[in-house]
Amino acid sequence: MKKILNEPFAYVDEMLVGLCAAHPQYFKQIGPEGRVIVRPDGPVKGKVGIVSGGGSGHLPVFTGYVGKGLLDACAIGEVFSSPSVDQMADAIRAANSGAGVLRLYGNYGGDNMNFDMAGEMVEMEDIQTTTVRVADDVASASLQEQSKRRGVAGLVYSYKIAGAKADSGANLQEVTAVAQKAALACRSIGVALTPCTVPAVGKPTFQIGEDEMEIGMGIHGEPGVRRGPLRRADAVCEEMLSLLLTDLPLRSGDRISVLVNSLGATPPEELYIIYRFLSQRLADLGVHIVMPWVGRYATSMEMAGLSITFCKLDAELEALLKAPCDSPFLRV
Amino acid sequence: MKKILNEPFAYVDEMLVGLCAAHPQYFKQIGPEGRVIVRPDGPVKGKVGIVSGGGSGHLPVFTGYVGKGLLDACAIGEVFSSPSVDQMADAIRAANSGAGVLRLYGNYGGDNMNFDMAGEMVEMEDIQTTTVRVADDVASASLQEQSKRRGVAGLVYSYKIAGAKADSGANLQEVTAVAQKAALACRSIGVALTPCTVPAVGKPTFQIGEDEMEIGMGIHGEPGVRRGPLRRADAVCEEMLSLLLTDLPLRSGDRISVLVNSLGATPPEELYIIYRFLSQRLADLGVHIVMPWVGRYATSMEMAGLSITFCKLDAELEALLKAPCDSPFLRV
Amino acid sequence: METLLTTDVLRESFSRIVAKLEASAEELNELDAVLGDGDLGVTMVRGARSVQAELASLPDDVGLALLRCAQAFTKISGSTLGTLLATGLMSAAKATKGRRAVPWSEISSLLAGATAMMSSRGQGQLGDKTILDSLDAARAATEGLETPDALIAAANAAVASAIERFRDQPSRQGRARIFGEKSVGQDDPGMVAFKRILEGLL
Amino acid sequence: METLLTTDVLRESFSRIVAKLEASAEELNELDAVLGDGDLGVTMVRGARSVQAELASLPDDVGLALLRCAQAFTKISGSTLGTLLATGLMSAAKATKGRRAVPWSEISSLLAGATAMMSSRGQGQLGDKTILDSLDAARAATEGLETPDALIAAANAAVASAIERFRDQPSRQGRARIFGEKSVGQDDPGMVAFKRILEGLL
Ligand SMILES: Nc1ncnc2c1ncn2[C@@H]1O[C@H](COP(=O)(O)OP(=O)(O)O)[C@@H](O)[C@H]1O
Ligand SMILES: Nc1ncnc2c1ncn2[C@@H]1O[C@H](COP(=O)(O)OP(=O)(O)O)[C@@H](O)[C@H]1O
Ligand SMILES: [Mg+2]
Ligand SMILES: [Mg+2]
Ligand SMILES: [Mg+2]
Ligand SMILES: [Mg+2]
Repeated sequence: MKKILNEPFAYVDEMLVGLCAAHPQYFKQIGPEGRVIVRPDGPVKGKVGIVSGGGSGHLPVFTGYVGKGLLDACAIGEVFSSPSVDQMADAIRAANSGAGVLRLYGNYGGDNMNFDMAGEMVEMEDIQTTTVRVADDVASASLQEQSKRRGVAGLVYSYKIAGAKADSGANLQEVTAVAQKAALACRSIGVALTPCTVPAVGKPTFQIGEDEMEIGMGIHGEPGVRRGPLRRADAVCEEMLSLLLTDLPLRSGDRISVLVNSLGATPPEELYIIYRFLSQRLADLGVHIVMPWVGRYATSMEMAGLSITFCKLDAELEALLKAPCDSPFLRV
Repeated sequence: MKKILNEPFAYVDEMLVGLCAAHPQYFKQIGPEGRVIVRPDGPVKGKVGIVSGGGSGHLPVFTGYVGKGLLDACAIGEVFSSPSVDQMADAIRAANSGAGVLRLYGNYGGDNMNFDMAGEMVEMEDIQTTTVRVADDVASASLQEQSKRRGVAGLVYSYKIAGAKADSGANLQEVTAVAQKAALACRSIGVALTPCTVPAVGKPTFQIGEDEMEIGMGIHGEPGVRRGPLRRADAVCEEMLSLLLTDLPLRSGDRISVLVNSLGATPPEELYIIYRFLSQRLADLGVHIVMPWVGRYATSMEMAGLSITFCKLDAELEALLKAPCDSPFLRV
Repeated sequence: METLLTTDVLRESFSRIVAKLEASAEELNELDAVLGDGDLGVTMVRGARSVQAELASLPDDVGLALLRCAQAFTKISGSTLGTLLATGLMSAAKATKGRRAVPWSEISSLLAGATAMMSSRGQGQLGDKTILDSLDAARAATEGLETPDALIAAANAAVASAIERFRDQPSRQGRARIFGEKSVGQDDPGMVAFKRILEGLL
Repeated sequence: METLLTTDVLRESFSRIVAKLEASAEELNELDAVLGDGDLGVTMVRGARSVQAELASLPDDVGLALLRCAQAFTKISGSTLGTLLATGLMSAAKATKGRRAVPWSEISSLLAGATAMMSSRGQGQLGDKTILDSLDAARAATEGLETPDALIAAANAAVASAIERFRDQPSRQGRARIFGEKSVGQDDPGMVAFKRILEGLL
């Protein structure tokens, strides 16, 4: 895959400079390496802070979701690598206005360890913190081992819902509880068609045949549940749908939000072809779709493929999902 | 390139069904073939209507820009093919609330002919119409033959500015004049890294070497101005910048908006790397950037590459650019 | 054939043209695949079928009948030649509106009017190696002729030699233009399409 | 070596470790390229240099000195072993805080504490074929020993044989885990990294 870049090792730093230059009213770089992105108007007095973080290469995840009604700060690592403990601690400090900080991020070994450690560091400074790890990828472990699942696009629902709760003036325990509830309400499944290339590595993250797809592959190329010939859109969608429904049975009358997410190169035209089938199937089941999202929400640079996320709603989650938020990548 | 679709010939129809299902509050399909997309709340009483149209495969162009403060209706053809005269005429009729309709579209032979003919058809029904063709691609003809240039991402500025003018209660002549002014204020240049595949054709639109780029290539793969080895981001940007500045000289104190647009597969990370350099260079020239856009605004499905558009502003254009608009793909 | 051009004649002529175009679809697609996007056969067949669906209900006014045929072409989507043919039919419709019979001697001037309007619609010139050059050859050859048989025979021969004459020139219009010198030696698909239409009338 | 573990001893020991890790960077990168993402040498060198920058200004309190070393590791970004080593150092820091001299006989229990905290941090178990298995081998071999020379020699030998013992087992943790049976026959990069650290002290 071809890329437009300068030094591969400057990829993340140059990207962040451009991001903040393009949206100065939304994003500000802080910290010794500029690897912490914060709201320029933060920390918001009296509000519970929400921080996230992880490797680069997934825009809008993670930094793109810093904004009103979403995240307060974000630590961002090299492509597909965890930020450092110090960067995470700086993000927590920047998000703290005294009401405590929720660490809300995807379930990956490196991020878990570093965020835990960052939490221990700031505890010594009397900053109260909590953790919610999003683990929504049904392909990555069984329902019995739900907490071992990878975190993928479901993250966006947790950001949105926890962000709205924090904006409402809720305290740290309340924000944490609803973030956890949102995280547990989400299920995702992906299908990958092509790999992507980490700039500093220079070769594709995996190999796949010209006519093959892999159902359940992770956003860093982690092995999925089935590799086989690329099938018709409706058949691919049906297979993904059945994996989701096995994990999260839906009944007539249920209300869910749906995210049809491109992994990068897959254009919106194809996402809408998938959404057409998906929305018809859910309507047949009597399931009501609330505020669907179709687009690029959690990506792997130029990887082709898509993911589908269900977020099962109750009245509280639905109200928070519909509350206003504002970032260049997500506005409600 | 791999695609997620069912029948290649159903690509556009299925895509439109999905688009309208996902955003029913924004988009409604009308017409015998469902190839006209309108605002569900249109036509807006007393407001000048604005219609556009063209081939599919460029989302958000064209249909994605139907919305408040933007387009009222849009006729949409097969991938990379003009809609029919009748579809365009239906779009004009749907946009007309009695105040007349501006046909605002990109300069391509087929679209020109069909929109002209559609205009003649609706004239017999006493609908007053005008035409503005956006011709912003500096690579496609010399400045002396400006009206022969292809219309590319500059279209988005004309939509935004004309849409705001129409929302302000201006009459057809005023909306047409400002749309024309916006069209002439825009210059674009693209660089393509990979081709895309029209579903019904099934093979790439062109061939290009593994390490090559083509500066100035059109969004349907029309030949550009220079093909050569892929260079560093800053060098690519400098070459594009110099083509733009030759055509549209900028002075210290000038105010412009800038659109750094992915042709599809190129991820936002790379766009921000380009924006970083571009914004620094413009700052060096003393040029002030107003409301930059960085993202996917006018695409060619999964083509890799990007385009840069400058829109030179005066007080009127700047105010209209900043006025509110609302579609799932563009909100101000 | 009748001594005057009436809606009945149009009806019968279009039926034969439709049949001929159906038979030529593959050939026209292939020609267009070399110099364009390979859809010309599809365009012609879809346009012809759209006209055919109107034939039974065509009005007796020749002009209004031609208008309906033009509108049938505007319904099908988007290839250049479909729109140009609709334009040409519209021109003939305007010239014959209000009449139930048109003398054959007017055919040449109807072709001239259609060619002019198509040229203005598509910004194409004579000599660009497009369907316009077929039409103009037919116009020149049919000037002064007064019977349908003579007209068709003359037009056919003239278009055949126009195709030969243009074969070794480059295309200067439409998608074929970007092929530049590579279009030399290739017949223009639009010129050939008009030849097949005439052959349908033979 | 001195008879007690002091900040001066730490300073001198870390300097030698840094030199050894610089020399081993290529080897560790290559080992990690086989079973992971090939950055382990880079991680160790960057971590070591970050510690080195602190050496001159380390406080005399051994615990606080170790804390500063741990913090130096948390500054460098993001590979697993960097964070785990910071965790281990932090554990030792807590156990020695407030003391300017620590008897060598405590080393074994400091290793035990570090291993436990690293295991809880990374959710890794003994037997997973990770650096934890190197640490545990060193802990077992150093129990009851009271001089630095004896400690280092015993640890070195124990870790060497642990590496041999685990070579033919599959990796069960970290990036290497997804290679499953393919990791059999390959030495775990983290286990080897700890061996190089000990060699620096020889
Ligand atoms: N501007 C033009 N003026 C006149 N004829 C044209 C023009 N452009 C194309 N043609 C004719 O149309 C033919 C191609 O028709 P068609 O396949 O419908 O075009 P496309 O698929 O490129 O829209 C050409 O062979 C040529 O004869
Ligand atoms: N969960 C874990 N617990 C203990 N040690 C681990 C764990 N994961 C990895 N390791 C050790 O870390 C080494 C790899 O370190 P490093 O290259 O920094 O990891 P990565 O690049 O995958 O983040 C492995 O060889 C192993 O010894
Ligand atoms: Mg064609
Ligand atoms: Mg065509
Ligand atoms: Mg590694
Ligand atoms: Mg690593």
